[in-house]
Amino acid sequence: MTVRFFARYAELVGREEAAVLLSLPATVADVVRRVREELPGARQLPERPLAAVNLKHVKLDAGVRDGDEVAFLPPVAGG
Amino acid sequence: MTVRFFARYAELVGREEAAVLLSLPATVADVVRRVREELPGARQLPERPLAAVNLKHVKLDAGVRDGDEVAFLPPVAGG
Amino acid sequence: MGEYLSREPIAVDALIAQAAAPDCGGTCVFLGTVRNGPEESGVAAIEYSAYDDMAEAELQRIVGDARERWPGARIALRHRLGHVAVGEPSIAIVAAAPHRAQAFEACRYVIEEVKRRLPVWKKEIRRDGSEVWVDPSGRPTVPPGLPDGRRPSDLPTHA
Amino acid sequence: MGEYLSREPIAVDALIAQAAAPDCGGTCVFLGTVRNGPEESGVAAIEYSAYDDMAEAELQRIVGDARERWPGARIALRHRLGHVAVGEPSIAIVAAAPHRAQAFEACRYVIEEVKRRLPVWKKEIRRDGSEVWVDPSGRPTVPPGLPDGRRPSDLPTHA
Repeated sequence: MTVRFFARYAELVGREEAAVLLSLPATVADVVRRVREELPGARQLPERPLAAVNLKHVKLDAGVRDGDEVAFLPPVAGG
Repeated sequence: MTVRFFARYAELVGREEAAVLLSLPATVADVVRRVREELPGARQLPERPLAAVNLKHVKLDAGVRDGDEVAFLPPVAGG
Repeated sequence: MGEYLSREPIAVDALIAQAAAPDCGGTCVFLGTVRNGPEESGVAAIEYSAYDDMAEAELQRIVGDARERWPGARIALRHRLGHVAVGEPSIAIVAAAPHRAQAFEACRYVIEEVKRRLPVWKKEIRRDGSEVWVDPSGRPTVPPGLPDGRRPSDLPTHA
Repeated sequence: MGEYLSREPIAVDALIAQAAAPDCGGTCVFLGTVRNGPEESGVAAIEYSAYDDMAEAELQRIVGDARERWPGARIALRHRLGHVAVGEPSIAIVAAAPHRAQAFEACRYVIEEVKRRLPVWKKEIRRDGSEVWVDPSGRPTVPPGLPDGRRPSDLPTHA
């Protein structure tokens, strides 16, 4: 699946996107763990970031499937 | 004192202004009574109209003085 | 006329600019527009009339009250008089404030006080050429010759 | 970009016209403006960035929710991205409705949901040339290299 980073998180990780392979079933929390282990800079992300799957806010216990777009979002500041 | 009529009340009374003489002390309610007695058409005004003295909303028991501008206001519909 | 009443169409953008300030991050605007909905079909325009001097004074008091309640708020307002066609605004209120809650609250306060206190009256001009005074709810008042149809206890009382 | 996000200055008048309808007598507009107040002196502009596709989808959901809650309401919205100078609006929301209470409530609902849910981020551009990410309250986030400084329980949770 594809993992995307935005704003300050993209700066911390040094990239905006990464491909992640996970054995299924898996949750968003598993994606966070894997990303924090494997990507340099990603250890600086919070352990429980705000997350989205396929353009929708989700909780960290939400399941992920092959082909999903998972995103880690800094606290939102729109408006 | 001067009494002014507005909008539908001016149409009912057939005029926008009248001079009224009253023995003092007197209240707005006294002005209403006098106007309803003396002006043709004014009997169609409500007995307890919304009233203003010198550009301010007042209750009917408010006192009036010589030189005051007393106004009878149909229910307001601004905005 | 004074600062608040006008017979010209309201320039909303200019009013927004008038209330703006660098420390105001939230701006709330209210526009009251002459409508021709299912409740009042056949309306072509509304003729607004006022007790001009009192309406100016009352608007000054309302805006002054709002500034006292929301000290950071900057308020601009225009109420139109005369012939206002369907779809055009009869009133525009702009409240700019450091934070949005103040802007919304101050703007809402001003329009509610306007509805309650402002000595302004509306006559509907129908498409068939007829004219009728409308009460605050927008419904026709009883025909001339009858009293208001409101009991005294229904009338707003003012201090 | 889609219907709601734009890199161009927001034309507030056009947005008001877009929401207008003959049966809508009350229109509430909210403008969020880049400010340079006592809490953030030295701000020249804000650079807005977004998770574009999700922000468009989220705005569609927010506007859809508002239309469901206030069925008579007509809503138009524009959120600006990129460089927005002090004093310029970053967001404009217009809610027109048959009666003013619906217009105020729908407009307020939309901005509150935007603040809660919209994946958009702000970087302050200071007059001295420095840049700093700001959190939802407009304060600088902790410097890079530290976690957010928020415990998990502070993070908004979404269904």
